[in-house]
Amino acid sequence: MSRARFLPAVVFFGLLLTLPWWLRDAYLQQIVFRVVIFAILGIAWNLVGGYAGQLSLGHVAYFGIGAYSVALFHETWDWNPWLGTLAGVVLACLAALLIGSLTFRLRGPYFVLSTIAAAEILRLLALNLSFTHGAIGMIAPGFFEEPNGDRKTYYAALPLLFLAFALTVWTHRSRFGYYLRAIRENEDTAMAVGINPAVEKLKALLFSAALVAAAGALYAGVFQFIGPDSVLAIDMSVQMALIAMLGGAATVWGPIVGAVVLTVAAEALKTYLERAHTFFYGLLLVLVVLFLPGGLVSIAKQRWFRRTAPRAQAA
Amino acid sequence: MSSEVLLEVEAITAFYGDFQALFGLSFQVRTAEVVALLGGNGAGKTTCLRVISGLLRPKSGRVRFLGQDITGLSPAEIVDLGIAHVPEGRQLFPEMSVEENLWLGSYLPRARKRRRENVARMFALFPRLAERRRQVAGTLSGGEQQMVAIARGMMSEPKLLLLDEPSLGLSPKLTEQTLAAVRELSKVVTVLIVEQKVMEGLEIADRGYVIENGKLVTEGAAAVLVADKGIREAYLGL
Amino acid sequence: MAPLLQLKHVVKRFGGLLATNDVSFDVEEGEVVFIIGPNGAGKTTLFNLISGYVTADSGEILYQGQNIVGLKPYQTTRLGIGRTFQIVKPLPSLTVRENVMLGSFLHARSRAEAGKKADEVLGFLGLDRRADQLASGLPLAQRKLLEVARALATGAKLLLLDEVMAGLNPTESAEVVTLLRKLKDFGVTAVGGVEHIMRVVMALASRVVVMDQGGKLAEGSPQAVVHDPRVVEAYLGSKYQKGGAPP
Amino acid sequence: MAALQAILNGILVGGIYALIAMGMALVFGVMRLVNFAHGAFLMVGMYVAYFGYTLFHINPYWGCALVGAALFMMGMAVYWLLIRRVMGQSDFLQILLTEGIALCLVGAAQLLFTGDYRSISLPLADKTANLGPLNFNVAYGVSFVIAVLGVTSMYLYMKYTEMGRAIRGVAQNPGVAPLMGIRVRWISGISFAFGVACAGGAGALLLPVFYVNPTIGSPYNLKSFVIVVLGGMGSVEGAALGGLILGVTEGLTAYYWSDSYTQVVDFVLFLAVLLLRPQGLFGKKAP
Repeated sequence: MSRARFLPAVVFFGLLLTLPWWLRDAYLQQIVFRVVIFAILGIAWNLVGGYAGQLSLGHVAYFGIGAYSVALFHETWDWNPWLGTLAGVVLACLAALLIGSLTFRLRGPYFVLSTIAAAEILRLLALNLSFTHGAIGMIAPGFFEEPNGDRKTYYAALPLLFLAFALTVWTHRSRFGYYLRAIRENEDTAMAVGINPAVEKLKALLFSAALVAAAGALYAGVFQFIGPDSVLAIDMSVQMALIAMLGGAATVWGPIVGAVVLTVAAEALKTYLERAHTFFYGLLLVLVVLFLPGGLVSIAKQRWFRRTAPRAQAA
Repeated sequence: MSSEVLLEVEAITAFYGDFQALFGLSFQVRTAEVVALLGGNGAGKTTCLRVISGLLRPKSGRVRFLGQDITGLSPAEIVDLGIAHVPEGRQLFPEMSVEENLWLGSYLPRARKRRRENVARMFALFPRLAERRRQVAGTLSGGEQQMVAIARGMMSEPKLLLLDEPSLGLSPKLTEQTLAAVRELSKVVTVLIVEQKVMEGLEIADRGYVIENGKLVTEGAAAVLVADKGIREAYLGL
Repeated sequence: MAPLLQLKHVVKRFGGLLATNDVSFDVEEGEVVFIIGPNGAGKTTLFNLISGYVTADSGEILYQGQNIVGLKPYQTTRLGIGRTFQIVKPLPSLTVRENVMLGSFLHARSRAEAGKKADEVLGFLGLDRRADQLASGLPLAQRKLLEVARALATGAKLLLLDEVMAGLNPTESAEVVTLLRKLKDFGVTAVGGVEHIMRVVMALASRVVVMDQGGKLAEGSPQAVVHDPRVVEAYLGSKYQKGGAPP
Repeated sequence: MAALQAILNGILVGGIYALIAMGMALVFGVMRLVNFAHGAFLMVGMYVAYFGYTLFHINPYWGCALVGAALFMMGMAVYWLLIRRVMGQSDFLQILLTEGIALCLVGAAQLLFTGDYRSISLPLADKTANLGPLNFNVAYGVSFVIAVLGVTSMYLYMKYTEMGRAIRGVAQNPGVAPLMGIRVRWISGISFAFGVACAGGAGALLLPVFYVNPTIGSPYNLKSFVIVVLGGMGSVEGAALGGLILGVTEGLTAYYWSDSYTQVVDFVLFLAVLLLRPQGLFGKKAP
């Protein structure tokens, strides 16, 4: 039984690992790469937005910090992108400490608005400061030289996805995860069992910010060109939330399912409607909220329960 | 005394979530009566008033008013038919003046017509409110707030007034004054009153019903209930 | 030996309202004390003060001799003060055992140890048959017990039970009382709060503290308290004595 | 003197901000709903005014009333179709729903009108008038006056009409309002529609002085949050005052520092108020 639980994960990561051998189309490979990045983002958001129930719509801040670190440290001190990534993760954690300790004191819409404000401050600074080159953006170094730079970057991204996934599995089953869920349901009850909500939320945000920053650094390394409107746009924060919600918030597989569905659907639509991206995301968000607040995973779960429920009763 | 049945509550059961608050409760109120609903806290008195005024939909059972089935009607429709509910804890519009609170009491087109006369009538009944007509309701004392709440209820020109714990948190003297005002009002309107202070409540009532755990325990004329030991039991659990 | 819990002249204001007005009383280890009082008497505020959800304006609250005024709720929990809430809120997506484990994690080194402690508490409260059921499926009475179980699992020495009987029918309250009576064997001192004076509570409590409008009205044995004229007045109104039935 | 000029510029913009934020405050006050689509409705208002002008030669100054009416209807429709379904649900879902609506509106505008910047050129827009030693753009001046008229009439409507009283009643005590015969859902719908109309009308007033494109709304969305928080969430009068304060702050920031940092200052101010004085600058303590 317990071994069977890991089967989907083994299959999933097996497929991803062997992908370059059975999926040779460069365009499709690129889509898979995007799925991987989005899945990391969704998983990271899910820790804070799903498990801890803190609807952050400012997560793009950490993405931007990761991306800009790679570019900035390369430009100023000629650091290689790996070092830049490390610096980005550290900086994002520091930013998370600051932003988190301020914003987690607020609840409900006040919290959401404050996360947006924090991310917007960063975007506006990147847009207006001289050393970030404003709206023009920056050139970021690639992680690998050609040939096969893309494939190598893909293999660099996979461990990160695996790390994020493992972190979620651990969270789902560990004391930490139970604590986060308790905080999500009711902070007063959480405190009554000895949980310090501020500390646990901050922990979740630190994990989350580190992952998002690493993903941002990867993004910079792959696209090699970043600007305030690509790596600090509020739309991306919404997208992270959408990925997790679409798949199923506070579930292990939700963000991955969400990333696959969203990316594939967006690509499929792209062929027909060049400019319909925003509309499509909006519509999806509305539909998920109204008809599927538990996400796609909840459908599968319901089915499974319906099938197994009578048996469980008989036993 | 008129024998026309004004309100008829028939075997209502009501739930909050999966918690059952009322278990098939039935009683009647006749025109021009003052009827008291008695019972300890959590007995289901407030729930019963909420069902009558349409704030809570009963799971089963019927509420009839003037012979018409009003179960499941919206609160707005029920006020329009002539039932005013003065909820527990006053529940004023805290940032509006006393006068504005009364105006909102006559929000229904039917009641708007005689708004000025009715405000004047209420100010005559509660002279203290006339002095404070422009004062913001949230800054009034507890007793004054209770007066506003009752007056606001009367502004819709009801045939039946539901009063929930008008003496809650009031000193004995203020309780007496408030209930004296209710007695005055009972000359023009039928009253169903929930009152924790049993003797005070029964003093102004014609009849009473004692509820415990959402069920009817005893009923009878107020004078009889006053001497009933069952009441003490229902409240003190002895 | 010093009492487990001591309140000394505790005062709490909300705006102009004196929610707690100079309240003092002691709770000895192993006692079952009930705080009773009508709606709005200040019982929940008292529990919030002891468990740290609100901070007293003045006065002292001593737990095992230590002044705990100003501690946060999670800190009082860690000291051994457990509490339940008037409105029960288990985590619906977790099983009963997992809900209790939320409490037992506090002093457990591992998940397995937390599970063991949870099972022990569930067994004690007779909820073990429900352990693997989702908490959302429990009926109200058992959700209340689950709330007690979670508090017990934190290793509480002092248990504050806010309106633990509210919404239960007489049979269910009797069952809860039977369990509360066993708490002493579990090494737990209980302070319960109820609005309504109930036969079951009277039978259970070693001592009763009566609150009215924020202040302590009376304190003593259950029998003495319900015959106290001030208590009768608080519950039934001032006229009950004069015109009223003989006790 | 230049600082005074900056303040005057700020006040002129602030009048329009006040109108925008008032709509958001109304919706929050009555429904406890933070409308993340507020800025998107402003954008829609700008487009309606734009096409009203280019196709039917409707001057946006008097056309803003028409735009407001059109957006009122739109707000009603959105309320009954979508918003109503999440009332009473978690903040989380409400916020995501309104954000989704915002994206739909922005996306629809992109599809229909492309991302191009469009503007109209009223003859007024080039004129400058003097106020003592200070001067101001006439188009801004006219927009300011109309916005102030809008704010004032809204205020008077809330204060003195039957419907306005009912709206305030629901905002102050939604639990007891039904017992007065007030249909709370209907009032919520009206309030939402009024809020949307404020945003749309303000959009029409911005058109003579600004470009319109599909994403123009999002900074206003955030600005109105800032203002509503400044004024105390849900306080309509507070929002009006907050609008002026934000306008002046921006004017002064632009003068003493740089135009590009106005929004940074907005958000810093916003965070500071949220953390230090969550009831707003003028609000009483939250109950």
